[in-house]
Amino acid sequence: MSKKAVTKTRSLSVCHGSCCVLAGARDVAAALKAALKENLPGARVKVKKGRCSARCGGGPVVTVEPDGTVYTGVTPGDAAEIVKKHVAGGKVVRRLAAKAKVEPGPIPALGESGFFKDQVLIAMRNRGRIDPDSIDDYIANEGYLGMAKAVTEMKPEQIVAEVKKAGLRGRGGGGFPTGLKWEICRNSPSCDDKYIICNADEGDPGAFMDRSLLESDPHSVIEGMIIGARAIGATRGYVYVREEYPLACDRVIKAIDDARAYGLLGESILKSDFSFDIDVVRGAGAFVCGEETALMASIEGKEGKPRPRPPFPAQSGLWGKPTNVNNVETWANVPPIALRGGAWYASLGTARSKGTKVFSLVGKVKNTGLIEVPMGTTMRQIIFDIGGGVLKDRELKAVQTGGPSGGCIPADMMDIPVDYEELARAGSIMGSGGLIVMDDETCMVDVARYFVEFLEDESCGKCTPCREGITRMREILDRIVEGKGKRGDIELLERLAFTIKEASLCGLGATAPNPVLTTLKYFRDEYEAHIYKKRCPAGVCKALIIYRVVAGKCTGCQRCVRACPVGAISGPRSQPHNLDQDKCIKCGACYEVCKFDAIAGDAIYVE
Amino acid sequence: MVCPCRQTRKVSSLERLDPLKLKKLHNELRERRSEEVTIVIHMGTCGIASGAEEVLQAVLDVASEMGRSGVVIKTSGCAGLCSREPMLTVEVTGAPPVKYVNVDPAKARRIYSEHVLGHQPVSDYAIGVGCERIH
Amino acid sequence: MAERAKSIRIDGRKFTFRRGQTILGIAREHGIDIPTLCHHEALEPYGSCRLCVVEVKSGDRTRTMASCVTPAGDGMVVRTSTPGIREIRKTLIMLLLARCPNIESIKAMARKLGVKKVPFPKSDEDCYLCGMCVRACAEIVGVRAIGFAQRGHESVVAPPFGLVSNACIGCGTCTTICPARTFDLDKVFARRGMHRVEGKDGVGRCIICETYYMGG
Amino acid sequence: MLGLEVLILEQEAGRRSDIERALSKEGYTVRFAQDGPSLLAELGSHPPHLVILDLDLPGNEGMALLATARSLQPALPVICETELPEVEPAVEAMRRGAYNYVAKSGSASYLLETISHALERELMAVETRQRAKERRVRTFDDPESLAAIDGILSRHDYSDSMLISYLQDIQKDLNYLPQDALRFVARRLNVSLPRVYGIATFYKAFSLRPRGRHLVHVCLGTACHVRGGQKLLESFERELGVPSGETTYDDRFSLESVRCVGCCGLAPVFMVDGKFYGKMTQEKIPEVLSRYE
Repeated sequence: MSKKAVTKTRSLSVCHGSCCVLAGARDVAAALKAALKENLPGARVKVKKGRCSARCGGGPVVTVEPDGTVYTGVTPGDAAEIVKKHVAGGKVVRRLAAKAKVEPGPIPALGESGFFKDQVLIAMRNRGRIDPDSIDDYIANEGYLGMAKAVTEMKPEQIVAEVKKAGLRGRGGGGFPTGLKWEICRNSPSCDDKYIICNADEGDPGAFMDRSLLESDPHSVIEGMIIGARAIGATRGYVYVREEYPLACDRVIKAIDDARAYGLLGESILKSDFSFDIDVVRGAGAFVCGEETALMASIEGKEGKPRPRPPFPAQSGLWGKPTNVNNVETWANVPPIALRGGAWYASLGTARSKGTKVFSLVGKVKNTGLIEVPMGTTMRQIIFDIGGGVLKDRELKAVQTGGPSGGCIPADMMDIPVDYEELARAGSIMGSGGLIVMDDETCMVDVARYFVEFLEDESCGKCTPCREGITRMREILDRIVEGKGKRGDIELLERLAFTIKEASLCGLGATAPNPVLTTLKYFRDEYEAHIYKKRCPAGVCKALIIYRVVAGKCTGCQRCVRACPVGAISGPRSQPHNLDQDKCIKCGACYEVCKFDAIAGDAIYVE
Repeated sequence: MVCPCRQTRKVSSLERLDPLKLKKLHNELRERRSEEVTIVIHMGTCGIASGAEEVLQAVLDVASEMGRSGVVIKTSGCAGLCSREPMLTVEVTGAPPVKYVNVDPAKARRIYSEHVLGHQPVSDYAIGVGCERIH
Repeated sequence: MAERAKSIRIDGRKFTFRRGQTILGIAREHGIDIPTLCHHEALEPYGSCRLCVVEVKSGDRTRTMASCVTPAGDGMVVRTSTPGIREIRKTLIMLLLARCPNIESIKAMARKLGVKKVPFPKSDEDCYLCGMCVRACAEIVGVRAIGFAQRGHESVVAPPFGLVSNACIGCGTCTTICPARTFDLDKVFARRGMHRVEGKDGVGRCIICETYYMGG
Repeated sequence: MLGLEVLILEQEAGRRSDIERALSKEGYTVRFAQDGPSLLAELGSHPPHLVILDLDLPGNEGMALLATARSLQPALPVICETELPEVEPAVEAMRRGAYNYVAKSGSASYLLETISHALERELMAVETRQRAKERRVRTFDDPESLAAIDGILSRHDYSDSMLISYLQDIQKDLNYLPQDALRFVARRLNVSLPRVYGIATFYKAFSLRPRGRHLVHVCLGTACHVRGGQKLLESFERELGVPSGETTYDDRFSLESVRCVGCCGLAPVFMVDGKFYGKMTQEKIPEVLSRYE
């Protein structure tokens, strides 16, 4: 056969739906690659990881493109035949060809459109399929195989090397390379103990992937931690869970007990000489405990106040011992990396951000929920393809990412591929992955005020810039949304922002001004409208709007009359209602219930 | 609420495993497909908040009325699409799984009788067939 | 072979230092002034007022660090008074002055840093939460009779439940060390009828045994 | 309304019989006082549940009687009546502790409504006082309570690093953290009380005051905020009549806001006793609240 065989086949798409993967699709893909290399070296035929084609009963499924032949029930042993006969020879392998085409039924295939189409799962690989309380379910889905490999076949240095090769970065905020973090902690001298911690104090409002992961697949986090402990040389681990997440707490505790009973945790794991155990610690309601040093103080039974670094936790952490902290999603990514290797993981993603990221897609978007997409997916794809677009088809204004430490990305930047670097360039951060969609009814000054108030509430109060500065920022924003803003307020905000960012003791303070800075950067006109024109363009800020009945649209259904808590709306049935401005407290209840857009929240113009 | 499969599930001996036994257990569990139909109620926090417990109760009720031989009823965590919760998935062995959204007790009863027992997907409530792509 | 002495550069001058010394310690040793409000020689560094921030260049990273809690590193280049640092200090003292407009030490610091006007509404607190009293009680006296309560902007120094603390021995260290001189021992311990130790010059150090003792 | 006694001082015979008719129909027991001194005597011997007082008695006697009656029975609701309602005497009467001020020419149903509101408030006040009394009586330094707390502390070998966890468990049992309990914990673990107190006030989950029978948590996460969480909270404040962070006077609900409960997909969200209510509007609040007694 010639070295450069001319073949019409462009790609072999191996279905990577969970059913096919469970039936052995990965081995089939590997066999196809090998067969291509052996039989058609140099041919430009790709082996792709395909979406589910809804032939789940007969997996693994291979689709030859572009001719569209579908092979079902393929085994690795069939690979050579498919390559030789079909790819090189152009003849269909009758024995394997699907009996009939799948008729496009009334129910669309999950992988072909909508919410599930562009998602690729690694961290949430078992979602919706396994019973979180069943360790057997987890083991059936390759659970603890990565750990078994790491503990019995790999040296700790090798595990670290694989994680480094994977390019996995911390999924909780800063995006520090996980492998490097482990290495530093591993090399840190210690006379006896080292600790690892799973940070499940998911504080970013608008993000809930950690909760979901712990609730639906607690074993994957535990397995990740065991692998990490092996790599670092830790003897004890802690899962620090927010107390607002009682279900997650229960499920992790049950999972730990089950793992112990199987000998996967505790003394001599898998009958090896490696021992490691995990405890669960409940947080008590303090956002600042997401900060590593504050979190450790909290585990030690103290107030969650951060302490200066250095020394870093990797040198002197929990009880003064070297400690490694990673968040839930990071740990959940570890088992597949141990099982399949770093290169496998790094094959997804962008130049410096590898693998997938879980986002919580919420706010003013049609499909809300948790999504997992390869790094580099564009914001537009996420919001419009996966999210189905803005709620009520209103106009997209911005996307807030990264929680209170992050920023708002304006609608005209929706084509940026989402990864650590691009988000930072846009002035925001990845954070733990909250994506809050905002439409033209969201006031950006109000959003900035919201975050600043949040941080004021959550500041531990130790250092001056964070404690005093954030309060002052909130006061300024308060008067802006109340229509009492003054010339010079924006500059004062910027001055405070600079000082808080530079001089604060911990990450909470250092990133606290971000929501204000990004909204000032992209939506300065809204600030100016509030300060100089005394109007809120989005119709949110109470002091600057009035509600009124649009006579032409009001059908007189009386819903608003019933909803109004102060009896400000009146009028007989079937006639446009009256709204008494003197009584109105601007609670917006009428606006919420009106089905005919007959209540308008108008800006008060003072021009 | 206790997952209904916890009562029926045979807990494997829970002996301490070594690497070989773990692999063996994995293979056994993977092959274990005794029942004809599996119905999974997704019970993450969003699901429960949207009424997944009522749906589960409805499924258990209708199962005891109409029979549950060859049917595995189980729960899982979150399925991802919060805005369309409660969700459930029905998988008839040999056919692709079907995901249902915005399920309520009445819809659950119909899905049970038509899809679980009659093997005919209820297209009115389904969002899609097939499964999710994993890397 | 003798180890090469480790050195640091502060405002252009080169100094050698001992292991564990902070940037602030070295600077003060050589007469370089860095303003502080929560630092006390007798107490562990705390790093809360942030007035002592300096620009630290280490390797190719330049960062703003609190000099009282940052250990000196070999080859660090420190600048104690860049325009940015001065701006930060001014803003910080404005914030503190707005909180405590009537505390002498704050007013003096504001004068020193050239701050006259405060662009924020003033309140009238008598404590700026430097924590010296709390730390002195724990570190020097060793009884932990007072502590911080609440958090964030509502943080206060208080005995438990706002009542007399049983652990208090009435030594008066807290009142003497308080840089604001507002910690009113009489008020806090009135009900116990304990006398207070008069202290004039704060905590001093015994030149023979090197332990700290109450001044006065 | 059976068994509730209303004592009336009214100089006009016609009005007397009007009131008697209206009130008896509703099941109230009506008694009349002849004059000021006999009214005060009745208050001493057979205290009624409510007094209706004619303010038009000669020589401003009504106003004086009101003050004396209130000083004798501070909790007794008094409704004042007058022929010619004017602002100044009305203000004066309210200042002296009248529950309300009604015109004699007003409708009977308005009077009845006023009476029932006054009694309702009074009954609740009694109940609240009683509960407050019980609460004061219930201290947590009796051997039984201390043994229970000790049981919690022993779960982790009295290790002070588990302090936060102990406080969580104690609060779960007692609904809040009483002073006595904190003092006992400090003593038993041999840690300083300021540390225990500092932690109990630093972390949001802890309450040093008793809370209501049901806990309402309104989520103010970002997703809830942009979808109207703040409005939901304000609506609760109106509905329950207490600001966020407080407990209703009847101890039924405590209202608190919380920074994201991680149920963002269903925003806006609130929780009652840990049960989630998603995709909420202000309109649905009363119905949900009515499910909790």
